[in-house]
Amino acid sequence: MPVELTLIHHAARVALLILMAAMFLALYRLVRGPNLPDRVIALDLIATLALGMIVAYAILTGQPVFLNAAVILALIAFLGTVAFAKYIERRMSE
Amino acid sequence: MGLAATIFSGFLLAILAPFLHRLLRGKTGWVFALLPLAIAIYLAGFHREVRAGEALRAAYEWVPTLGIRLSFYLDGLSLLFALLISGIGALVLIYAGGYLHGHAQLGRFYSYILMFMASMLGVVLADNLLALFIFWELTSLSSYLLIGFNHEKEDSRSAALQALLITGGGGLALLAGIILLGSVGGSYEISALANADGVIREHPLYLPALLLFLLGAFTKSAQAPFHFWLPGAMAAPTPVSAYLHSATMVKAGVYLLARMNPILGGSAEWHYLVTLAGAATMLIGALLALPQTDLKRLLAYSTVSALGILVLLLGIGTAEAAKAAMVFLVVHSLYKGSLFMMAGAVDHETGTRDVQSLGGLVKIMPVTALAAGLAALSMTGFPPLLGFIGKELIYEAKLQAPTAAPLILGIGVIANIINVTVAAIVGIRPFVGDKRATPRKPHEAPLSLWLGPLTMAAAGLLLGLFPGLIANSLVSPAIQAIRAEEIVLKLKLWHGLNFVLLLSVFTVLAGIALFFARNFFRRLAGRAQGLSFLTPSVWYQKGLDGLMGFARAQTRLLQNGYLRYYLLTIFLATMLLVFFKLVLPPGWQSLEKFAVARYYEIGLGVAMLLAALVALFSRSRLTAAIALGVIGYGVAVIFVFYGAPDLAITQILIETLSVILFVLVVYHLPAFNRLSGSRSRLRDALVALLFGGMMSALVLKATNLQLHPTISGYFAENSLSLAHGRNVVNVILVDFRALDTLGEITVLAVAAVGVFALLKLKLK
Amino acid sequence: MTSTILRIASRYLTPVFLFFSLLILYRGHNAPGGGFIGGLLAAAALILYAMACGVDAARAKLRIDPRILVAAGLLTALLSGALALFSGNSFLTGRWVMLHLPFLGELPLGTPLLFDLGVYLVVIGITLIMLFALMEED
Amino acid sequence: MTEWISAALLIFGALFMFIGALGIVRLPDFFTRSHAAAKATSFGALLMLLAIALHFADPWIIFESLLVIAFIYLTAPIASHMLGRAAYFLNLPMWKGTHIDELRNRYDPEKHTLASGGEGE
Repeated sequence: MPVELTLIHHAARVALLILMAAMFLALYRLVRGPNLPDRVIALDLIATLALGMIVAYAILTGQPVFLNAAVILALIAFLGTVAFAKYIERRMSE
Repeated sequence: MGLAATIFSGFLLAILAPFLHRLLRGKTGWVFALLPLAIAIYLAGFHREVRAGEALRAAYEWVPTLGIRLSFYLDGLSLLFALLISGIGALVLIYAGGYLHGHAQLGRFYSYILMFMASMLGVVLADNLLALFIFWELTSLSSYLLIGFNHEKEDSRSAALQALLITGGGGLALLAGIILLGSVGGSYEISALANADGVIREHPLYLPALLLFLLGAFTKSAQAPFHFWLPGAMAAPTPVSAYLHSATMVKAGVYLLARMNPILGGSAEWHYLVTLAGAATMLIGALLALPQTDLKRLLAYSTVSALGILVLLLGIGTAEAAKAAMVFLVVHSLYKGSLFMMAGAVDHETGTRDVQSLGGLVKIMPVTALAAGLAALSMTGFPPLLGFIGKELIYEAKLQAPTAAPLILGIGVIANIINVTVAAIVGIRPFVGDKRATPRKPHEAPLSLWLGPLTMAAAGLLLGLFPGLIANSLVSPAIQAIRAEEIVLKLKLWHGLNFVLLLSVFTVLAGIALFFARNFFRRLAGRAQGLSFLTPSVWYQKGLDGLMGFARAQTRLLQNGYLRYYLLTIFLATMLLVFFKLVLPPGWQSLEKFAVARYYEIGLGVAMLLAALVALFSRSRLTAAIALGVIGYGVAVIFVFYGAPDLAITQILIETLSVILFVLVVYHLPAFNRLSGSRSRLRDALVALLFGGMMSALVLKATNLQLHPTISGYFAENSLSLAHGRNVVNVILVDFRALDTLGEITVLAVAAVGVFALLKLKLK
Repeated sequence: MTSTILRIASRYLTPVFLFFSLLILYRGHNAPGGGFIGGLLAAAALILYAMACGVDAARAKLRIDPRILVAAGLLTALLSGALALFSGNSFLTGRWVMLHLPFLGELPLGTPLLFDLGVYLVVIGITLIMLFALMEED
Repeated sequence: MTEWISAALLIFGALFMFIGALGIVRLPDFFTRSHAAAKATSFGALLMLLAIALHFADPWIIFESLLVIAFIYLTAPIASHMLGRAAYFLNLPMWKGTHIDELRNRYDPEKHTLASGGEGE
């Protein structure tokens, strides 16, 4: 953690706080979600929130290396959703 | 160098045998026989040095730290055995070519027989006890393969298993004995141990080491009560019986006793144990042989009896006994080998081995009859055959046995009388008298089938007439190796008129008389079947069935097909061990390291906890999969929070792929319904909680316990300089600890093959 | 009945994924990445393609059977270790060579990279073995 | 000066993501939620990535964050399209207020085909 906390670092901490709150909202949908697609949406959202957290943390610690993780997350996260969609579709065609 | 070459050339040819056989077709036997012949001639060339006493040595380091060296040592004893092995080996290879002519797997047979010959040579030439042990086990293995050669037949398989279990078990005892002896004597080299014998015999560990060695030798040489595997081994093709189970392999135990005589021998325990075992086996072998009607079983039991005689002589331990043992060794190998081959030839021609339905073959198979006759006469100890000299020496040795001479002599005479009868039944009866109907119309055996028996029988005659030939070039150096003292040996046919000669004549006459009364004994044996529960083979069978029963019960208990019980056992066992370790002394340092938990870590932690609860209580498996996905991404972010981008990326990828995997698997699983009752779910919950608690405690303890200095410092500094890489994680993976990664990817590959097999398993 | 959008998208996305995975594989020595991660990414790319255009199309596009990939990967890893033997030091020591390309400047190539390539192929192979086997249950 | 902008971008990015999350909680049916989740959070991510690009101002970092933005805007639509399709096939209950349903009679449940011409070869 860098010693002098300038404005951007405070902004990053606030951003992390907001993302935490958003995480709990998504979890609410995960628990309540009446049917499967709702929960898949929650998963997709949490993935993007995770990306946000990584970016905020990268700024907070001044370590751009975490961006690589963000790149992969952006690339890969949608595969889960597509897999669920394919599953529902195959289930339907039976 | 040459010694090692003799052994490994055998192994090499064994590997090439199946391919060469396809090229050489009919003449394989003859061509392969050239190798053992060459070995015999090569080794025979050393008889002058061996006679002069300096042994030929060669040694190669193998596992220096454990003291295992491939060291070889040629002296009188090993020369005698090596010549027997290679000489008879050559004849057996030719014989096998004829006997198994046109057999589909003849190539495989040759490779097993050659493998056996090479390992047997290894046993007799090895100087390092551990090297000897390795070759010893190889002989048991090749005997297993050979006995079970026609593996379609159930009795061949069970006989092979029986032989392997007993000789293998003995081998284990031998290994233990070797290690004990090695620790006592300070080295595994036989030559080194030989001059440390004084200290060994007084050492408290001497008795256990001796017992273990004897166990190894007795199981291999079919001494009572381990004798029953030898008649069983007759299920093997006849060339095997002729080679392994009469002339060479079963003599490995005798060789071991002879070789260890200067080291372990000479003490009272050795004398009583070995003499007792030898005498008992001699008697039992003979008595069991009498009622037999199958040619090969008759010979098998008489081999047991002959081995008993050899062990008895080594037990007596006098110079006279050693001389008798060595001469009888040669005598027995010659006549028993040729009788076995004759039995094979007769079986090959007439289609039966039952003595009662064979007769009058002399006119049809004159050459085989000649060989059989000579061998049988040598077996009965009839002059001028070498067998006569052998018998004379045996009787003299027994006469002068230090303890219980009359008893030993008495048993010896009975055994020899039965020996004579068996010789008559096997060697003479099938060829004389009126011709009997046999399944196949017999005609003279082909050259390859009568060459072996005739050569060996002729050798018996030749050596009988001119014993000097082998007296001081082979027999006396062998005796020197056993007695470790100078001996001048005079072998001559005629020992003059004395009590021993009278005894021999009496034995032969009684044997012939018993021959005519053999049916009476067969009926007697028939009635004695009731006592069969006493015989060791029944005990062996009971033991085996008991073992199998226990194995089935234990498997049913632990491998009952329910995955959750497997997991349960694994978890409980791990917990038990780890809890035990956690409680132990190093104790718990302070936990201050975890005071500063930043708020977003706590937030993430709570969120993941919630997701875990969702996974736990969700009705549908897919919801659980999604919840696990959330936890996975949470872990990835935690990795980022703790500054590990590599780990985070790996976690993200693995998480997504496992979610996809989950979805695909769930697609194939039947609809989700509660299978387990509440009670078992409660049990599972309890186990899960305990296991989770244990893991957390383990991690906590591991992080603040410093058993060894950390190595990460070393990797960090040298990552760039040594391995040209700044990403320490990857550098460790592919350079510093590449071997571990190599292991890991191999494990992954094997796992994937397993998964593929399971998935492709179409449940029919 | 696969969705057209997914099929078109995967036709463009898969090459991007594969290129990216090779990039990660190569730069793994100095920056986050490496054989394992590259392999997983490449496998994900092919799974995307399989989901979009069917498993058989994906197998055709891959042209090599995943099991051969695993074997090839293991062999490459072993070979990279053996190279060190030829030059006299022990198994698996890193041997480096500096490649001077005309305009790209130096390109350091080392046996650890070859080892990483082995890991890369093995990881792709095993992931695809499992997932393709699951996907083609028709 | 640029520090202010990147801080603001960061905060707004987080806020948009928050709105996205709020959307999927409060909106009545699946289809409205999916549009909220996809669009709001992607835009939030875009803002945050611009913030990091601005903050580090290093060419490689900028390139990388633009790359991430591109990937997000490439993959998010596909994901929600596929999910929307699947949800429609499940004929999830729609909010009573919806009155435009262009797919109403084009989807044939028995043969599981979509006659909207979107089938391709």
